[in-house]
Amino acid sequence: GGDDSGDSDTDGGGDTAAAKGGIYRVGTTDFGFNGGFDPSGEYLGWAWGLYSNLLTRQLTGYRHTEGAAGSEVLPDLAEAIPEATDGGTTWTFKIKKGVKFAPPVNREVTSKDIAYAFERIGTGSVVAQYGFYYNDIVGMAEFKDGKAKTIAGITTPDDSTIVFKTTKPVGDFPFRLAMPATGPFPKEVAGCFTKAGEYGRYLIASGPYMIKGSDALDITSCKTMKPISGFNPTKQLSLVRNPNYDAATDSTERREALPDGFEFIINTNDKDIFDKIEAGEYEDSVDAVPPDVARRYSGDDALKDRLKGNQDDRTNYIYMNLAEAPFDDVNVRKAVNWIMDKDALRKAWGGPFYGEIATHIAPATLYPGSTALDGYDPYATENSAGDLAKAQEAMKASAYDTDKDGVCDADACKDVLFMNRSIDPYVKMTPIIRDALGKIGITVKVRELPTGPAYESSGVIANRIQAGSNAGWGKDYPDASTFMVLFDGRNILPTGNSGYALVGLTAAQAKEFKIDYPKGGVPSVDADIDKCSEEVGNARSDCWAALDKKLMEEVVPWVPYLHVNNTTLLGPAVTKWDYDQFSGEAAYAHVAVDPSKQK
Amino acid sequence: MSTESPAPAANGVEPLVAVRNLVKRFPITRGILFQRQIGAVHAVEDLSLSIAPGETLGLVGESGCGKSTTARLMARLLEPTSGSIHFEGEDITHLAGRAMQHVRRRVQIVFQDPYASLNPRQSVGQIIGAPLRIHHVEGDRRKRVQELMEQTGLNPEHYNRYPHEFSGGQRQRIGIARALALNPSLIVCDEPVSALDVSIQAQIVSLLTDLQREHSLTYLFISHDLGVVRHVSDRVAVMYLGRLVELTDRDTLYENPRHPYTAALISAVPHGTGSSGRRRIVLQGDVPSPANPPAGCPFHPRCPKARIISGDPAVVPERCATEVPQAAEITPGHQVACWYPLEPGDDLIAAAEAMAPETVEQAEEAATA
Amino acid sequence: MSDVLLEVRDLRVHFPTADGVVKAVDGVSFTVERGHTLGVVGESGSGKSITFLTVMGLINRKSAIVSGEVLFEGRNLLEATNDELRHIRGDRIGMIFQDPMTSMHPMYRVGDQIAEAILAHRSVSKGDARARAVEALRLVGIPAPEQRARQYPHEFSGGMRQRAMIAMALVLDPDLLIADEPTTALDVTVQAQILEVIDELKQRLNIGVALISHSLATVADVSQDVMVMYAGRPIEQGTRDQVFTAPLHPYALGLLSSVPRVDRRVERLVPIEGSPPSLIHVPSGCAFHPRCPYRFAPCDTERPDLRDRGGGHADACHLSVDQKAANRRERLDMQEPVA
Amino acid sequence: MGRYIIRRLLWTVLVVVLVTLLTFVIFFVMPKGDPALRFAGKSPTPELIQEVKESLGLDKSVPEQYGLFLERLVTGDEYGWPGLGKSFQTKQAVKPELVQRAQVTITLIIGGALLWLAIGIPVGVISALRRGSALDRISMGTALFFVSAPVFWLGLLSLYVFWKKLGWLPGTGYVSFGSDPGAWFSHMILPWMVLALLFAAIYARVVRGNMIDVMTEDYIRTARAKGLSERRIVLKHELRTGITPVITLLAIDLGVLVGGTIVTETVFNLQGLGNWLLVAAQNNDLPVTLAVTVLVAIAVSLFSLIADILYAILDPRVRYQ
Amino acid sequence: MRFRRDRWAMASLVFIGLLVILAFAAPLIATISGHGPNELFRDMTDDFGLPKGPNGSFWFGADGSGRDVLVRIAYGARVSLIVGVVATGVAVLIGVTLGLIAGYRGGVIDTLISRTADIVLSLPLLLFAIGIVTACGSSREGCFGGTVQPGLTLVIIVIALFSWPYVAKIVRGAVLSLREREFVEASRSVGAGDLTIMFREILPNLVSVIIVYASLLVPQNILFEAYLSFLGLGVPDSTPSWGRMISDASDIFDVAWWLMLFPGIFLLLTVLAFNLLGDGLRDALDPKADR
Ligand SMILES: Nc1ncnc2c1ncn2[C@@H]1O[C@H](COP(=O)(O)OP(=O)(O)OP(=O)(O)O)[C@@H](O)[C@H]1O
Ligand SMILES: Nc1ncnc2c1ncn2[C@@H]1O[C@H](COP(=O)(O)OP(=O)(O)OP(=O)(O)O)[C@@H](O)[C@H]1O
Ligand SMILES: [Mg+2]
Ligand SMILES: [Mg+2]
Repeated sequence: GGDDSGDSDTDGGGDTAAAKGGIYRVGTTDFGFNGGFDPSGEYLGWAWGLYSNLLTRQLTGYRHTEGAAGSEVLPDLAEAIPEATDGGTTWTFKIKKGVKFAPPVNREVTSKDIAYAFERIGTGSVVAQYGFYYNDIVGMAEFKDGKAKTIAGITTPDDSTIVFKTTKPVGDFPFRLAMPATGPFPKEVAGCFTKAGEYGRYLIASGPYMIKGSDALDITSCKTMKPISGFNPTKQLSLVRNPNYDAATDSTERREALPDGFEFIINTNDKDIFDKIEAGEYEDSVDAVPPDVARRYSGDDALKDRLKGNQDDRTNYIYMNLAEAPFDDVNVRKAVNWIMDKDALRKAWGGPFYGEIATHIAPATLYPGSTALDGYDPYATENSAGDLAKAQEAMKASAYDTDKDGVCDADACKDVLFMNRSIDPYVKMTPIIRDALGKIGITVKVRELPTGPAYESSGVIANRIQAGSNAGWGKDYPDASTFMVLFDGRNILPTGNSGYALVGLTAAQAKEFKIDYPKGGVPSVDADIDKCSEEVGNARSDCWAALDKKLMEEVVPWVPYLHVNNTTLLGPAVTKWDYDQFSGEAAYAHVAVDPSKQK
Repeated sequence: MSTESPAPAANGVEPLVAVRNLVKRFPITRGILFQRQIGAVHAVEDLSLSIAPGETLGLVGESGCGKSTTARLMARLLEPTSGSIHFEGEDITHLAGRAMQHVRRRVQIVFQDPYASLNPRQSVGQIIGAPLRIHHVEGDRRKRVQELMEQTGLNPEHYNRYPHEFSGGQRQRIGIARALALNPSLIVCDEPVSALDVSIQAQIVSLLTDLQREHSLTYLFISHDLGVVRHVSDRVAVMYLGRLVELTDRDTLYENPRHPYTAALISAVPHGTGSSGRRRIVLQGDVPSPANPPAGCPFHPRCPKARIISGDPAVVPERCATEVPQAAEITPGHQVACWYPLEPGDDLIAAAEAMAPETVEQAEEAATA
Repeated sequence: MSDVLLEVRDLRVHFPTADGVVKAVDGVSFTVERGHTLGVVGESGSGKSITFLTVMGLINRKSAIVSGEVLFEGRNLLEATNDELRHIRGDRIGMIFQDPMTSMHPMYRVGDQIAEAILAHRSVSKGDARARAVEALRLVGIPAPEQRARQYPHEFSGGMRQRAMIAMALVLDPDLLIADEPTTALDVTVQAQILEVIDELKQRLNIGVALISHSLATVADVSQDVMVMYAGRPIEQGTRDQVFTAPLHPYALGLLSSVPRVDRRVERLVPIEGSPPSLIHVPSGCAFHPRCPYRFAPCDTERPDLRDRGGGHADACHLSVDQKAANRRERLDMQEPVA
Repeated sequence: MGRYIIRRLLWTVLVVVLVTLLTFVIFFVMPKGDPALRFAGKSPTPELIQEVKESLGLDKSVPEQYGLFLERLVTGDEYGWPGLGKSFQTKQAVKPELVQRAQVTITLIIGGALLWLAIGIPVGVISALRRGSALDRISMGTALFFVSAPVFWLGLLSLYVFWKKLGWLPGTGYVSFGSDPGAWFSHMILPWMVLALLFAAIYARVVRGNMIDVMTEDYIRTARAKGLSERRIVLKHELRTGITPVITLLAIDLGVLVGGTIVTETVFNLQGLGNWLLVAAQNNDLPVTLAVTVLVAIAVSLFSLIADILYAILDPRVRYQ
Repeated sequence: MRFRRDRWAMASLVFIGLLVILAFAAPLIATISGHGPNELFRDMTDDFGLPKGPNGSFWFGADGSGRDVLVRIAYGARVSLIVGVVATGVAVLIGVTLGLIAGYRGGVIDTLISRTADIVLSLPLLLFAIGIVTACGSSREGCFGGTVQPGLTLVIIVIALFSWPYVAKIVRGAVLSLREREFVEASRSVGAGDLTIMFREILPNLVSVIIVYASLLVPQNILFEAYLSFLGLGVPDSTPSWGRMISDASDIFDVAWWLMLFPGIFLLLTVLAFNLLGDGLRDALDPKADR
């Protein structure tokens, strides 16, 4: 990915060698935590990066680097990633010795602390937002329902051993164990906080850094604990070195831990953040680089190197509701794919620096070892600007074009309810989409809502949103399955639905949700998903890639238009920087600053 | 006290209109969401009087004594708190609907302020024609209006003009024309000349008296100008703080008032004789607030006669301070509401001079405490 | 012996407006003597207030054209500087106005408002000024003046407020008091009180008073000299007895015969016909001629001058004195009491 | 007076109840989406949604939720009194944040108010005194200009000029006074100015109108007749009545502005109540929305009460009624 | 007539006239320039999607989607005028009716109406605007039982909903004093009913008050629409609105000044013109309030 970007793992533009020390400061307009920074529930990619790079260690982990190397799962807390036994259903992990929790807990991490993480996942009040990844563990359901006091499928024969049993083979289980919810939680602290998000302000580190002031936490009882001072959710998150971190239990391949500390500062003024980075007052930002800044830097050879754009394993797409006319006709959906000016849409985002034009569902990085999608573009048009002739050809095949002139003339194409967000850059796409669809006779009635309400509204089936461009999807871990869940008909929910295209909707479901079921039915790929889920290795990638193609050519639920880049501007004091493919943000484990250049 | 049938008017014929024990209190309210009553303005208290057909009853009194309220009650523009109003022998106190519409045709009112009583957005024709329209009077409305304009001394060609194009006196003529439109029998004139220039007043007064003669109208004529009242009225009623204090034929009232207040009022009016050295009864203090009237006789805190009776400028007789005197006939046709009506030889001037403002204030405080 | 305090000579006050020049005062001359009350009568808009506001220097000289002479103890106030005028106002000439409700500042205590007048002219302490204010209130017959001084105007009744105004005007012992319709807004019985107070103070302090009113009767009762104004000009001047018993001008006669009387009943009122003139388009000749029942040839062209008809009794009318006497007899006869 | 104040406070309570009820209806009953979804991850299961709902208290019926909200407001919750709960979004207690945000907004309002009073009143007074003069016409023209200029546009324009082009001022955002008084001041100047110009314009017009009315009052003529100096007449007599309504106007404006600086805060990136409300409302963060609404409703009612009390204190006519 | 002599008011009237012409002639401007209001010109944005400034055929430059700012400003005049006038009209209609009833009937009805107005005035309006716009935009059928769809109508409704109390309060106050005027009593004394009095006697006397306040409300409501659009809550994107244009500029005003400047100037001048007109009308119709 990211070939428009500078090469990522080079030095950040300075010629000083990377050295320890200094404080790495990052500006952000808003932390945006959706789970209160409690790893059990927090589902924000950037937060995952913080845990995995700096704060907590899971059984497995990543190199925290760019590209394919960064997508490979490695042991972290575990001594090694074991082979699954019992036909792929039993996983026995050995935990490294000498990994200690940060002060004030100060004790060694044991298998019980991992087991406790799963108990938290199974505790409803904690609201583990991605807990469904662990539903295949034996006894999880019983534990959740309160029918069992422990999770039968997780056992800890001794302090350094933990055994997982799953109900069926789960090929990507090691990936799932790299997610922060599975990290060690010291029950003496975390046990006090079992409501959603509460633990975030008492997070006890097991990685190289800890929240500043966590050593002052009084853990004698639940009552005496006051939020750790280094974390103010509306102002700042400060990290300092964890004195109990022993680099010997880790490797510099995973974590170099060069700066003496990190400061993540909320500065609501986007322009000010980038002014500060330019001036050397910040090193980095969480927010995307505004196009005007990118334009200025990329046009200046001296500054070019400080501008980074990296593939974020995200796809932004326009979805079409397969249960609603006119999108119940695959030819209409194909015509939309043909007509859409993807280049213009990308321009709305800021142009090539902001990502690669998407030609299929999941980004290529999620198909490691597969070449099936190399150069794949079933709706290739010149400059990706759309092709009226091809679109009209497709439209002619549709029942909604009665006079077969390539322009939809049915009522169904009038006033199509189209959802979008009310913020930049989404609002800038609206006129482009309107313009493109207009050419094939589809007129849209666009609803622009704030991000949250837009999602919520699209997720309510009864709202019968016909299409929308308010959507984007990112991986949870480097496996295409994390995209394909969107097309699993069994996941469709009356509210809170995330597969807006309703692929796999059955007549029974339609009745239950009180919507009309289209005469031609709705295609399903459930069987394909089940098949691929069980595969491992390259075969797994090939299987998913085939499904991706099938979706693009036969089902056509989306117009994928952009694999969005993570864009970064580095301050003059950054001496080393890398991109973390796992979290889609800076690889904080590998950055370094030169304090003498800081302001 | 009989309340069954209206009392006959002074000359013994059946009165055109009679009010009995009329009371009107305006609530004083306070509140944000819901209004609570925290007191009442005693605008009219226990008022009884009647007017014979063709008669003019003058009503005088100081500002705020309830004259206009009485007028509005008689014209049924206000609902009385209690008491009754009989008109042409019929009890109209609580009439409504069609029956009331009929009464409306017979009773009309002329207002004090010729500027406020005409709608500035309507032409003269609309204003005078409104009663005809509302009561669906048949016939050529325009012609009738112009007739009325001529009768009241207006140029009928000004039919389409608006009130602001007329002078004060002409406006009052418009108001009178409107009142005449439905051929009423009773016209309540609430200070019809007070707002007019001195040189114009006589024009209106003359017009009213001429019209009375032509149309055999009955007037309730309200004014605080005792001269005008004397000029137009057959009988005169004097009010003080919502109550009737004296009622008799005009000459008796002006020449031989029996109520100390009436005497003081008449004496206070500049006579314009040019004879200096005329001594006046100068009452001390102001009319008390009708929201908190004194106990007993409402006039007693300022009353010089009360001091004559008690013999001490600072003391009033017990009875005056505690009991309300009812209007009673002391001679035929002469009603006075006073425990100690004036007798010949009472030197009110001296008594009033002996009273210090302080004593009035003290008496008032004692009476309203 | 006459002791002239104020002499006004040929005063003219014209307001240029968009619709034309308003000749609010157009040639007024009179004198006010110490110990005398000059009554000024005229209908609304006849220029009474403007005349005396000009005397006080309270007319905005930017919006008015003023000419003539206002001699106060021999000094022409029209030529005085603002500062000189300020020292005369309040100190040497006091003025009270028609509406006591609006003539006092609603947000300051009555005593303070009076004291303020003292402090503006005398260098005394605030305490002394307050004490004198209380005395002044006592002088005009306000009960419990110490407490009253600490109250606000709205806590006073109308009559008391007018008394307080008088106290304010007289607290510095001025030589001249101008009272512009001081009783119009008041009740009859209270009017009597106020006139009494003014009259008593005039005698006690031996000051000159100019009393403005539109009621002939009011003026007749308390003044020694009378001036009747019509359309910005005096049309009759004389002593009270001259004007009331033998009015010369048809307008004055009309006023007397059209106002009903309290002391006796007249069979018929003789109204003055028509309505007051506009001050922008003042009728040519005698301004009263369109309403005058006795008008004849020269009335609509020649403006009559104010002429002394003997004994200081002057009027502005073309009619002969005899003619006037005849008219008077005719009119006032009708006013004789009916049997 | 005491009873009056108590009644007004009760009215305030009613307003708070009604306004929050309305908020509930608009944000909860009317939309078809479910705020719980945003915290249930990307691919929620029905159970997870249920859990989120429970954790946010959304599992109960709307009337029940509203009742609970009122109850907590009155009796307090785990974060103390008054119970404002925790934000859906940040999972943090609302109250401390409310206090912080309120400080920003109050800084903005107070600074702005001082500025607009300092500009608006003298301009209004002088315009009235020199009515019709060139000065009057120029200042009233300017006032009308600022009354008509959209705040956000003026804000952006001033940022463009003073921040981007001239570089005199440091741009947007809020710096707390405690951390750097200089930066606090330089960050607030533009917001103060932009807010103040609009109000200064309004106040100048109001003051001028009042003064012109007052100047024709009879009691001013009386003051002249007493022989007072012009200076004293203007300063003591005219100003007193001319400005009294302004003070009550000010109290009302201050109350309304507590929730009414959304646009200014947005343009200048001030993390105040308005900005918070905007973001919370857009994200269906109900506890925050409600907390701010409650505060705003209370502020408006209280300040209008203060306005009335001030009026009574300043105007003796009202005091004794 | 006083109004004619008011030079500024006359100038405003002329400006508003021109604006109306501009609004009507918007398609003409589009035709002449050859740029439709929603037509996208690829070459008017650069590689970073940033708009290009004024040039020979794009006098006011382009916006972030490559649309002609001048043409959009012309179309935007329609929105401002429609919203300003229609929303004010609706607000006046509601306000006059309720104010008339409250003032004339008094008592509980008055209390109810006045308090409702108070509460509406104490609401943080934008909050409710956000809530309503969001709620109405989230599904197919809109809101209030499907009667209201997002867009111009909703914006007008929201604005009217929040601006009627001003009118109602003014009208109520005026009615309260008119009700006490003797001509009302005179009318009642000749037997006129409540409706006659309200509509034939009182309402005509309110006309100038209403005209004056309506003319002062129009600019406020134009601004209100701009505020809503600025916050992303206004009319749909296909309808150009000045507020939304300025909002679009707010992120890039330092590199695309024309996007902020031109719509802003039009907005300012329009509001200014209506304010001047309102002031002029007030001076002309209500000489008492001569200031
Ligand atoms: N609608 C009303 N509500 C409350 N109080 C009223 C109302 N109308 C009159 N009053 C009060 O009732 C009392 C009598 O008023 P009314 O108008 O009858 O007096 P009046 O004798 O006509 O006085 P004036 O000579 O001033 O016209 C006054 O104190 C007045 O304030
Ligand atoms: N500033 C002014 N500009 C134009 N005309 C004025 C001005 N001031 C007063 N006038 C006019 O001058 C005339 C005389 O006014 P003035 O107040 O002296 O009358 P008045 O005799 O005192 O009447 P009233 O009895 O009503 O008090 C009136 O017609 C008035 O309209
Ligand atoms: Mg009356
Ligand atoms: Mg006067």
